[in-house]
Amino acid sequence: MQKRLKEKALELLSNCTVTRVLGWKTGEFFYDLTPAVFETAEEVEKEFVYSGFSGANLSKYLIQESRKQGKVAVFLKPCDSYSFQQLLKEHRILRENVYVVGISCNGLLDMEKIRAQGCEGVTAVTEDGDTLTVDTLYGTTKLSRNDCLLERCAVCKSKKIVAFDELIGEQGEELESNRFDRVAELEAMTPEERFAFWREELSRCIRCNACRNVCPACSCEKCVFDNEKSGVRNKAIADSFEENLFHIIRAFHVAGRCTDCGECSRVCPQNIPLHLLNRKFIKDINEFYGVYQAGADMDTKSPLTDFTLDDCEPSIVHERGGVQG
Amino acid sequence: MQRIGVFVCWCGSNIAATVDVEKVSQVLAQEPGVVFSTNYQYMCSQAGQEMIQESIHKYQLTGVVICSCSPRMHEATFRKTCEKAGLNAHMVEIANIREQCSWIHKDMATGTEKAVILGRAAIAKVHLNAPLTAGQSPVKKRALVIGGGIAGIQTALDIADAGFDVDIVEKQPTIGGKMTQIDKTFPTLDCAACILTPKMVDAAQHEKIHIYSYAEVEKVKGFVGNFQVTIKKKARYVDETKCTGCGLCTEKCPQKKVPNAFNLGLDNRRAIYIPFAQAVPKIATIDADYCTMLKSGKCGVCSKVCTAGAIDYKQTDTYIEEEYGAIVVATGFNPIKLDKYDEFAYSQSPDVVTSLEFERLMNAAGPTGGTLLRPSDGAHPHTIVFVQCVGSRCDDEKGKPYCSKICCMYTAKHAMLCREKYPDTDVYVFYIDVRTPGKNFDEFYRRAVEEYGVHYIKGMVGKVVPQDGKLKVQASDLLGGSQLHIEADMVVLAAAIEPDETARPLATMLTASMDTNDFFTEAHPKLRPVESPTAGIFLSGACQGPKDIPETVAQASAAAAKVIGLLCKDSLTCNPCTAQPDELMCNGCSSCEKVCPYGAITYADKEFRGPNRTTLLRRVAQVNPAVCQGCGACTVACPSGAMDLKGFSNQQIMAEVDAICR
Amino acid sequence: MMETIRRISGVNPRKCMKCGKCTASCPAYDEMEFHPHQFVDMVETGRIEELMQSKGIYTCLSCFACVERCPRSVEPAKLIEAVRLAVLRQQNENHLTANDIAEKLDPELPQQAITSAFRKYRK
Amino acid sequence: MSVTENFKPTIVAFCCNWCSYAGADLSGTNRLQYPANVKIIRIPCSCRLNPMFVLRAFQKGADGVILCGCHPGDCHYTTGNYYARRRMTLLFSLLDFMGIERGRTRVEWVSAAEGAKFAATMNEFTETIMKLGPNRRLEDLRCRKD
Amino acid sequence: MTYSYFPGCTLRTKGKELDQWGRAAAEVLGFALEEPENWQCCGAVYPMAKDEIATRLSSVRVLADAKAQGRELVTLCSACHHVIKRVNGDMQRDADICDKVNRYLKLDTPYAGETNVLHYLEVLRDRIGFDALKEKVVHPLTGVKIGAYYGCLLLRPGKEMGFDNPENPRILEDFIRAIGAEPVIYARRNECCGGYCTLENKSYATKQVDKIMDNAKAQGAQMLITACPLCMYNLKENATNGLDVKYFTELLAQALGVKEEAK
Repeated sequence: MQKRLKEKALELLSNCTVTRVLGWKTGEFFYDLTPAVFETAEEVEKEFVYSGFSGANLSKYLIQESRKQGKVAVFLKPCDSYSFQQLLKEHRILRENVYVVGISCNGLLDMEKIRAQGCEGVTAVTEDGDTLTVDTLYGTTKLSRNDCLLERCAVCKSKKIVAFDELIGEQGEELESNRFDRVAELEAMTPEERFAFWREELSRCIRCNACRNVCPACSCEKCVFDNEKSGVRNKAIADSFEENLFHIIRAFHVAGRCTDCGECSRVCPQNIPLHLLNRKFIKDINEFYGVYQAGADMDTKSPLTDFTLDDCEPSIVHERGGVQG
Repeated sequence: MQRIGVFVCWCGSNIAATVDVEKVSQVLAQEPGVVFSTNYQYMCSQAGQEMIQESIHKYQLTGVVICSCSPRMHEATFRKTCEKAGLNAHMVEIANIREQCSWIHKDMATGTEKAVILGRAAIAKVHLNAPLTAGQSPVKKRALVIGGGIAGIQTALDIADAGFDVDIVEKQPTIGGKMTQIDKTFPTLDCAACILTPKMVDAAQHEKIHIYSYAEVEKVKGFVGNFQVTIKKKARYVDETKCTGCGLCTEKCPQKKVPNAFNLGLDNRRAIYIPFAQAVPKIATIDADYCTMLKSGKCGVCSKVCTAGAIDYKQTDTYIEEEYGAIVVATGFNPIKLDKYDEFAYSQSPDVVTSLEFERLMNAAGPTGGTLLRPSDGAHPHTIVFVQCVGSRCDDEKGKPYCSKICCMYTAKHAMLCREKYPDTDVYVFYIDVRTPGKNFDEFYRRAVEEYGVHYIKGMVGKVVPQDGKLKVQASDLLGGSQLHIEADMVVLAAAIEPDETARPLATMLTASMDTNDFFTEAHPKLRPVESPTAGIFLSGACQGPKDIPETVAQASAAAAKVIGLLCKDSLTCNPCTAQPDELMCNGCSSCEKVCPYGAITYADKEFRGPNRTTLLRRVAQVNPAVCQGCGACTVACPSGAMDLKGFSNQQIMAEVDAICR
Repeated sequence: MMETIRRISGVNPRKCMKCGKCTASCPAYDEMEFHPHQFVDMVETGRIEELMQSKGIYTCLSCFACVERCPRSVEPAKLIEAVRLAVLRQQNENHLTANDIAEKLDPELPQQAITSAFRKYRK
Repeated sequence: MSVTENFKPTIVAFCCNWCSYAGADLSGTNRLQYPANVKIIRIPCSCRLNPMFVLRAFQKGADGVILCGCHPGDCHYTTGNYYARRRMTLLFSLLDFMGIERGRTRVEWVSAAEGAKFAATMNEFTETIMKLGPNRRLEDLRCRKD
Repeated sequence: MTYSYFPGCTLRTKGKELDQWGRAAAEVLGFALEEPENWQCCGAVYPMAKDEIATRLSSVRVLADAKAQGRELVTLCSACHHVIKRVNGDMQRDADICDKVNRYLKLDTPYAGETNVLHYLEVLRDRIGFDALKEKVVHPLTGVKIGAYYGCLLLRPGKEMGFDNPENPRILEDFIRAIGAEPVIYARRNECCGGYCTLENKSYATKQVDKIMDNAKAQGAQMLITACPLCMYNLKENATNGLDVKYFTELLAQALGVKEEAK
C-alpha cells in the first residue's frame, strides 16, 4: 500500500496536478506517524510513510491547506472522507483546491493494544494478512491483527469512501456496526455508577487540548474556551466542574457534526474514552430523530439545525428506562 | 464602570406590602457601580418619572435599574422616560418584583430577599448593556390583496383611494367571489349583484388598482415594508389585451358538457367561458380540462370565430415579481363538502341542495332563470325543508366545531323569499338555536315567522329518504315532543363554511399563524382583529372567521386603514436587539443560516489578515438587521460563539445567572 | 345513581346541545315513551328512576343511529344501555328468562337472535 | 441529613419573553404562589438558551434549571422552540449519561394564558429538587455557598 | 394468504350454507380461512358498559389467538364483526379495560389490540380487489337489480368500525357490480330493520322491514342482499310483501360457479 501511495504522490507532483501532498511521516517513533505536507519528490521519497499506524485523519488540515496557493493532494481513508465531506458541507474546505485520493482501509493499529499484550520495547511491527509480527528488544512475538486494532476500527461503521477524485484499492460498503454497545452498557448502569465512571475518566484530563486540536469538527476560528468574551474561557482545569464543562460543551458543539472518526480518543494521552460522549449524542440522534451520519452526504440537514413538528419532548430523558437518579 | 441608579417602586401597597422596599434600595445601593438608590410610591407616575430623569442628570447615570412591575407592563414607559433624559433606552433594565415576587409571596422576609436578588441580576445585566439604536427599513408603498371577493375589493378600493397602489390577486377568472353567486342579501333583501358589480367595476377602473385575475401567489419573501412576491398568472389561452369580451366564442364552442362552476354544477357551460355577464375583467378563459383543442389538437372553433384574434392555444403560465410593503389576506370561505352527511341524501337526490345552490336556483341569472324549480324534474316544489347547522357546531371529525354564523340569517331570507314568491309552498326550518345578533337581524327572522308563516321547528332532521319522487323527511320536534314525517319536495342544507383550501399553504408562505380550523389568527382577538401576528400581514373577511357581508366589509375597511397607516410611513423602526456576528470568530459554517426563520443571515467572502503578512479569504456571516427579529436561534447554533444577540448577549445572560446563583 | 350511569356509559351528557338529531334519527321512536334526547337530559338532571321504569330501555334497537349522527359525540345509546344494565343488575330483574324463549321460537330463527336477546335482557 | 433539612435550593427558570414570561406574570396577577427559590431570567425565545447557560447556573450554585417556552407550534418566531426542544433533549440526555440526576433539568411549555400551569410547574419542580437535595455532581466547589 | 376465521354461532348452525358459500368462494379467490380451535360465541351484542369485562373475554381470546398465529382475523357475520372489532378497539384505546382483561385471561403474551379485524367484504375490497373478483366471475348476474341492505352493525359507529362511509356506503354496491349485477341505491339501506326485537315484538319489526322494502322496491330493486344473518331472517320472515333476500356469499358463490359444490 505504501508503495502505491508513494507512486501516486510522485505522479501527482510530477504531472503538476498538485503542488503539495498531504500525507504522513514518521515522528519520534516508528509507530508515531504525524501528518506532513510534502512539496517535492525528494521529500516524498525520503519521508512519506503509510502503515498501520497512519491513523491520523488528514481532513482537518485542509481547512488551512486548501486556502493556500496551488492545489493539494490528500490521502483519505474511508472514515476520514466523512470528516472531509462534513467540512465541505460547512464550507470550510475549498473543494477545487483539493485532489482527494481515497484509500481503502482494513483497520489501523493501536500501539497501546500491542503493548497490552505483553510487548514492551517494540522496535518494529510488520503485517502479514491477519498476523502481526512484533519485534521487540526482547525478541519477536506474533499477534492477531484483529486484537490490535484501534477501537474505532474494531467497530468500523463504514468502509465506504464518500468523497474522492481517485481511488486506490476497492470502494467499500457501510457496515453493520456494534459501535454503540459500550454506550448502551453505560446507559444500563445506575446514575451513581455512570457518575463514578465519568469522574474516574475525566478526572484524569490534563486539558492538553489534544482532543480539540485533532478533531475535524473542532475547527473553530477561535474556540470558546480560548475566548475571553465567551464566559467559559479556561486554559487549565481548576475544578472537577471544569473537567465536565469542557467535555460536555465540546461534545455538544460537535453534536450533529461529529462523524465518529474516533480521533479524540486515539490522541488522548490519558486514554480517556472521549468518543463515548460523541457516540452517545449520535446514538440519541439516531433514536430520537432517525438515523443520521454526519458527512455521509452534502445536503441532509444536521439534526440540530432541523426539526419535525412531532419531535419527542425533552422529558423523554426522564421517562425512558434506566434507574432514576 | 457604569454609573447605575436603582429605583425601587412600591406600587402603592402592591409591592410594599410584601417587600421591604426601603431595605431593597439600601442593599442594592451597596452593589458595585450603583451610585444612587431610592424608592418611591409610584415610579410610573409623572412624579416618579421626573425623579428618575432628575437623578440621571444629577448623578450622571449611565444605567438605570427599575425594580417594579413586569417589563411587559412598563418597560416601554421607563425607556421613554430615560430617553428623554438623554440616556439610551436600552440602558434600562427592569427587575420584576411585583408579578414575580410580591404578588406570589406572602412573607416579607422572603419577598425582600428575592427582590434584592432580582435587583442584583438586573444590575449585573446593566453593567454589560450597551446603547442600542434601532435601524430603519424603507417601506415599499404598494399593497397586495390576496383574494378578490367583496373583502378584497373593499380593502383594495380603500387603500387605493388613499393614494397607494394596490394589486389584487384572484384565482378565478373574475373578481367578485362568493357574493356574485348570492341572489339577495339580508336583512334588506337588496340584490347582491346590484350592490356588488358597481364595486367590481370601480376596482377595475381605479387607476391605482391592478387586478391579476386567474392568478395565484406562488412565493413570498421578505418582511414588513419589503415583501417580494412571485405571482403566477395561469394560462387562460386568451390574450387579455386583445379579448373584447364579446362572448361569441362562448356560444360557438362545440364542447357543451362542462359543469358550470358558477352555478355550482346545476347546469353546463362551454369549454371557453366567461363566468357571468358582469365578470371583471370580462375576458374569456379556456378550461384546459375540457377543451378538445388543447387536449387533442383538433377543433380551433373559438380561434376561428374570434375576430380580435385573442385566442392563443400556446399560452403558458407566466410569473410576475413585485414588491409590496403590506399584504392583505382575503381568501374567503367555501361551504364544506357534504359527503359525510349523507343521512340527508345529498348525494342520492338532486332535490337535496346546499343553501348556495339554492341561491342559484332563486337567481334570475341562475340555471332556472330565477324560477324556483326542482332540479330533478323541473317541477315547482310545494314543501321545502331547510336544515340548519349541517356540519357546524360539531365536536367530531366530520364537521366543524364553530358556528358558521351566517346560516340562520340566510335561511330566514330563503324561507321568506320562498313564501313571498310562492305563497302556496310550505316552508319548514329545523333549527337548534336561531342566532340573529345584528342590526335588524332578529326583526328579520321574526318577520319570516310572523308575516310569512314559515314553520320554525326546534329540532333536527335525522334522515331523508328519496322515494317516489318525494323526499321523506324524518325529524324531531323537540318542543312539540314528536317525531315528524314530512313529505318534502326539496331539502335545503345549511352547510357549514370553512376557509378556502388555498389559505393553509398561503399561511405557510406568509409565516402567518392559523388556528386548528385553518382560519387566520389575529394579532389580538379583541384589540388587533385585522392584523396577523406576523408584521405586515393583514386579514380581511372570512379568512379570519365566519362573517356576513356587512361585517366583512367593515373588517375589509379596517384592514385597509391599518395598511394605509403602514404605507404612510417612509420607513419602519427595526428591532434593535438583533443578532450580530463577530467576523473574526465566524467559521462561515452556515449553521446559523439554517436555523434562521427569517432568512436574515447571508454570507460574504472577506479578506482577513493571516500569519506572516498573508491575507486569507474567509466566508463570514452577515445579519440583515432589518430582517432579524432577535430570537437568538443562531446564537446557540454557532459553535464558536461568534454569533451573539444584542440586548441578550451571552455575557449579559450569564451575568444574570451569576447574580441569581450567587 | 347518576354517577353510576355516567360510569357505566362513559358518556358526558353535558356535551349535549339539545339539537334533537338523535331523536330525529331514532327508528324506535314510536315504541319508547322517553326518547334519546330525553335520556340524555334526564340523566343530566337526575331523573334516573323514571328511566329505569320505562319500557323504552328494552325497545332501543341498538342500531347506533343516534351515536353516529350526534354532532356532539354524546352517544345516547350508551346511556340507554347503561340504564338498562342498572335495572338488570338489580336482583331478579331479568327482563327475559329461558322459559320465555320456547314460545317465541320459530324454526328459522337464527341463534344470534336468542343469544343477543339473552345478552341484552339478562344479567 | 441536616443539609437537606435546611436545604434552600436555587432554581433558575429561563422563560421566553412571549409566552412563558407572560405566563409567569399571569400567575403573579392571579396571586398563585410558588416558591421564592425560583428566579426567572427573561430570554427572547426558548431557542436563545445556550447549554452553556445551563451549565453555568449549575456551576454557580443552582440546584435545578428549567426552561419554559411557547408550546410547539406557537413560537413567536415560529420555529425557535422546535430547535430548543432538540437541543435540550440532547443536552439532558448527555447529562443523564454522565450520571447527573435527571430531575435537575426540565423543559415545560407554558403559554401566556397558563398562569396556573406555570405556578404548578414551579411548585412541582421545586419539590423534585428538594427531594434530590443540593447539586453535588455538577457543582464548582469554589462557588459552594455552605 | 391464510386468515384466522371466526364463523360465529349462526353460521355454524342455522346459517351453515352462508358459511360454506363463503369458504368455497374464498378457495376460488385464493385465500384460506382457518378457524381457531375452541372459539366461543362473540356474545352477539357489543357490551357498551365500560365497567365490565366478562362480556368481552371470548372476543379477546379469539383475537389473541389470531395474533399468536400472526394472522388477520376475518369475520363473516356482521354482528360478530361488530362485536369483535369494537372489543379490539377497546383493547387498543381503553387502558383500563385492556389491563383488566389481560389480568383476567393471563395470556402468554399480553394482548393490546394488535390483531387486524377484517370483514369478509373488506377482504374482497382491500385484499383481493373487486376488479380481480370481477375477472374470476363465471356466471355474472347480468341484468339483476339488487339492493344492498347494510343494516347497522357493519357501519356504525363509523369512527370505530372504519368500514365504509356510514351514511353513504358503497362496498356492497361495488360487490354487486363485481358479480355483474346492477346495484340499486336506496336511502334506507342503512336504517335498522329491527332485528333485535324480532323475538319480542314482531309487529314492530314488520313495520321497520316494510319501510325498507318499500323504499328498495320504489327505487327498482328486484332483490336484496345482506351481510347479517339476523337481518336476513328478519327481512325475510317479517316482511308483509317483501323482496327476496339473499346472503351475499350465496350470490358470490353463484357468480364464481361454486354454489352447488359447496352444498
